[in-house]
Amino acid sequence: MFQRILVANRGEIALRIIRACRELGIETVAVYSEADRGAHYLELADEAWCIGPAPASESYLLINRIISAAEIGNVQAVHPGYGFLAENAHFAEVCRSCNIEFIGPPVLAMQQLGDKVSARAIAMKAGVPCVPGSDGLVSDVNEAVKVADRIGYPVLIKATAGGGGKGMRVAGNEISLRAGLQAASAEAEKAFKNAGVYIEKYVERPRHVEVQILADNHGNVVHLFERDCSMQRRHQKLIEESPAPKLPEELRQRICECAVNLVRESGYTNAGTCEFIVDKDYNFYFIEVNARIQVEHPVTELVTGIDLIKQQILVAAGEKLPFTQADIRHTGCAIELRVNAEDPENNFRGSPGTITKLRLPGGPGVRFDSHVYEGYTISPYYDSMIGKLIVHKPTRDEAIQCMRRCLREFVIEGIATTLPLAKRMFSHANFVDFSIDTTFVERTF
Amino acid sequence: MFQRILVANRGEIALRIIRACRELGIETVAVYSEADRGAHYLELADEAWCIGPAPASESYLLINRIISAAEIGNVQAVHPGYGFLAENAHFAEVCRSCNIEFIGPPVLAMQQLGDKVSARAIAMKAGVPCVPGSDGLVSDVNEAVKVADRIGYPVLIKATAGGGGKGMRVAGNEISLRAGLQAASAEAEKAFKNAGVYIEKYVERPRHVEVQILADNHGNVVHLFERDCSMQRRHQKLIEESPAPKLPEELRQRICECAVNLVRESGYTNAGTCEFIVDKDYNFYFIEVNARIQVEHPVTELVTGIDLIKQQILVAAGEKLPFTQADIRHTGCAIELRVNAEDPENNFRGSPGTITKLRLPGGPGVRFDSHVYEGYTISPYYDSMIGKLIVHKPTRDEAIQCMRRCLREFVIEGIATTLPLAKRMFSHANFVDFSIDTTFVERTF
Amino acid sequence: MAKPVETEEKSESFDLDRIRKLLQLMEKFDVSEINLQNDDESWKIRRGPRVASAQPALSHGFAVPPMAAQAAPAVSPAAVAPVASAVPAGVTINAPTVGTFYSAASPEDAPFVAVGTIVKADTVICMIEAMKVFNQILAEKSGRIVEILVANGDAVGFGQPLFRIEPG
Amino acid sequence: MAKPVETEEKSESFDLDRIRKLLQLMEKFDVSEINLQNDDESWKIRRGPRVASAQPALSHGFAVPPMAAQAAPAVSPAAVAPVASAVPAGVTINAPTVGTFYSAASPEDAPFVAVGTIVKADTVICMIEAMKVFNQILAEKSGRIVEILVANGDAVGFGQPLFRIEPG
Repeated sequence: MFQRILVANRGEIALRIIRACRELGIETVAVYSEADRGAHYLELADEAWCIGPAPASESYLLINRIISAAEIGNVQAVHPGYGFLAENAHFAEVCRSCNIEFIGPPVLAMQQLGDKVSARAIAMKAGVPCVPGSDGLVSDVNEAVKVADRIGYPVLIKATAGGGGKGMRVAGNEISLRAGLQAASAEAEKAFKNAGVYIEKYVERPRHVEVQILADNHGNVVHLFERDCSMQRRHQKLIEESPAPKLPEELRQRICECAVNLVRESGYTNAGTCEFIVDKDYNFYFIEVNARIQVEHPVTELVTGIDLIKQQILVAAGEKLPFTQADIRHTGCAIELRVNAEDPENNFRGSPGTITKLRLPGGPGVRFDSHVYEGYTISPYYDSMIGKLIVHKPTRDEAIQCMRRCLREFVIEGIATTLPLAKRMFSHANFVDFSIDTTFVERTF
Repeated sequence: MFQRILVANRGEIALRIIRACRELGIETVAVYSEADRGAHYLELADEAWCIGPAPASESYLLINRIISAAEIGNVQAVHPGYGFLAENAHFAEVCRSCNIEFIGPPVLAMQQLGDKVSARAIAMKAGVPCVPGSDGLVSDVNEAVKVADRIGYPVLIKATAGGGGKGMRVAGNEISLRAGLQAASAEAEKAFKNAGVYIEKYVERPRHVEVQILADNHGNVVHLFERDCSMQRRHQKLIEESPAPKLPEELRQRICECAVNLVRESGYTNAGTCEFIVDKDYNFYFIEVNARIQVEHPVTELVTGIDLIKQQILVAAGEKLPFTQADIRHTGCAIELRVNAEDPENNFRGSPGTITKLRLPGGPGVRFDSHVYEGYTISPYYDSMIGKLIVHKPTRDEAIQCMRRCLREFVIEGIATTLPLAKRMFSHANFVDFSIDTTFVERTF
Repeated sequence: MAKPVETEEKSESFDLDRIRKLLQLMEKFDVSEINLQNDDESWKIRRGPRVASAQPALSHGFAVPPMAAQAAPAVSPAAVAPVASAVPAGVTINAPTVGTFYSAASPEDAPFVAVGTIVKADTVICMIEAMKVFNQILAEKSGRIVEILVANGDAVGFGQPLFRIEPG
Repeated sequence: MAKPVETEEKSESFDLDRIRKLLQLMEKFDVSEINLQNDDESWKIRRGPRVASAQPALSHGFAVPPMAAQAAPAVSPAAVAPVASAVPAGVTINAPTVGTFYSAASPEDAPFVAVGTIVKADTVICMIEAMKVFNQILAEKSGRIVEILVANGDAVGFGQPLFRIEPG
């Protein structure tokens, strides 16, 4: 087992990892930029090193700075959290070449699943349904038109290296396909330095359902059930929950099994998430693998009672999973709300600043994962998430009542937050009876 | 179902009840003394009424003030919480005579179980083991000496109306029995206006094990397993946990069954706790019933997933328990730590004052039930409890590691607290391997 | 076991009439800050100089931001708490108990006192009903009534100012 | 799955020698406050006038209470952060990267600079090793070295003051 781990991240996920390590008896080395100096969570690490100025490109994204801190901190492993370098296969490679374990999947699996076209190929090989589309990248416009004619419009143009909606276009006919293809390719080249694009059938108003996976280095792969993340805005998830409401049990099981098969096929280990879309007729299609821990992991922790961060560390240290698929039970309903320092009244503009008053919700079944406190200053340099409010109750109705109760208690002053939007979402009839899809939030609020 | 409930209490338990009501869709009316004016939890009630000045005897203990508030607040029921009027049968009677339901047991059961001698008689009738002792009150010294000769020294002199250690004496021989009897009786007369005392065999270094009970008005009685509360100081519990460590499974079941039988025999309904002591040879004896919700109820909520406050309200409204004994499962280990505004360096003197800095622990499996926040002022008028830190983990070792991690994160500045003592307790080898009894804390710290 | 979730989709915008009335009430009772909120709506109104958010440590209890309330009556009586900055100027006679305020012995009778009435310590100035008992409330001080701060039939909390008097 | 719980019952009392060293460090680097704690022990030291506990809102990051650390070296370098109140008086040359500080090119060589050395912007003043690479660090400004703030072989964080100079 590791004696000392470097946490290559900041904010709530850094705190989450430090907490898990402390409970496992592992020492932690934190790194921080000048903007995060003085944050309380850094005091909870055993050691903390400043690695650069505020912009992430000069601190949290600088591989050599993090490796230097790992060396002077004398750690055996690095936990990357999510975002920043978490899905950077090169970083994983450098860590391991320095004899520092990267707490995440093998480099090859990261590379293959990080590329959407090769991920799709692996999924098809594993017998996992994929959205009908081109067989790999499309090399020119004419090929794209041929594919679109075969699968039917509307089609989605996607960047193979894409993420967060970048390099993505919907085309309803041949004209917009021809125009969109070039635009998407140029955008992808700019954003990811990879112009490769491919084409898929555009699934209208789908739900987003994802499956949490854990795999060890001894060939054991289990799923920890699904999460529905259909409440999103501009591809940013706002609310995540488990179980996915209104998902027929047989379908749920098939999706979970597909995720296990896909992970097995790819040689992936550690924690990961397989994302699917489900259309109105209950067809489901593989979309992509998130080769890291996710923001919404607490949802799964609450319904299964399994600490995913601890499992990541134990798996990376070479341990076997301490449970089989049959041991994993799903209990009750958990819902997570991301609370962001954004102003819903001003087009969700980020609202950095100092929290002048903070009253947190609490009580039975309530967890708030956050690094903030009264007097904390939200920096303008990083993402706007302040924390995650997660509730766990026997039923979805009770979880919603609890969330609404929490939102009534929750006071954040000094900065604008998405709490007012959250109140509207949790009171909306369509959310309550789950008549929603991934376009619901943008259409409604 | 009730539409509106008055919360006849303050602080964390008032907040706890307000939260439960809100989730059930029930409106709340809070009452407060002038010392509690402005506390955040009062804003979470639908209405709040000042009922008097700071001393509890002029506000929270004044039955007519609370009934007046209930009348102008137009409530159908009163939740008494714990302490104050919670075990006052007269208060329950007045509420019901005003057509306001008292959320608690029937008056007769409160009276019979509130008196230790009659409670003992009920226990014996239900076949529940009691500590050998006098058959009811002892009328004079000679009778006491006879009883002591029969059961053997040392003996315990106890007030029938007693609680919190008042009116209690240990006598190791006839001389100290004769002296102690008069002193205990006088103390009981002064404290409880009831001089009645009785005699029991003094059980040396016992453990304290209690069983949580729920009973509805339809004849259903279930137990929600046990809690060990042996970590106490001057009869004040400091740490409570479930399951009770090192308690043989067969014994655990028998104690739980005894609690159910006793409650059935007494005609008790709503939530209650049967307290037992367990000696070194695993003999167990009934001590008393706490006819109310207890401070440590979250321990049971976490291991069973059942919300006890909600169940209290539902039972009082006449609903049937929604589960049978077989439905109730015990999962993992939960440990509660009471955090008090007391100075362990100064003989646990209360330390009221303003909390100038507060950093709360959090993360998976951590619950902190409290009404305080940075800037909150602890009043000198009421008990010193600031809040309850409760952790829930798969095993006791993990729960202890989690608690130690939490204690490292926990910062309270501006007042002295029992957190330093808590750190020592959770690091002590005897607590960790549970080689303790109810005298351990006083002997050790 | 759980109450079914109800949707709350009030579509009315802010009722300016109600806000104006509230502002008048605030002015009348010299309330400096009010927070009202329910699941959908939140009103926060502050009058006069800004109050620092940190609460000074007093020996007894709090320096109070006046209480919020959402139920009818729209403003809980607690909002006019007898605390230094929120108290109406001058001397007040405060409720010695919680209950319902009556200005007269019966609906047929004239009020015990009116603005301008000269009272002595033993003058009955109102009744407060609590638990079906009508308690005669004495002035406890002498002077001239200059303002009546509650209306007949209002619920009043302990310590709530009922009358403003000019001592004399 | 869980690490067995270990008991921690250190019986040593406070090591006054370590406290004295820490105080010297604090004085040297003008550190105003330090909090150190582990499961058993907690040190809190404050120098000079008391600092208000509320953090002022700065546009970039924090006004810092210096970092705590528990591992050896007893005081994490983060405790001597280059923040207004904690900076040594005068001009400093700060670490442009995180790594290990070396005052000389090899153990056999003389240090690049000593107290009194006059440096120019392109003078090599030390090396910082990061990822097995030894980076020559230039003075970036001219003046006279008046103090060397770290020792050969020390780990240094980004922005940590290495030398104090008298500009010229």
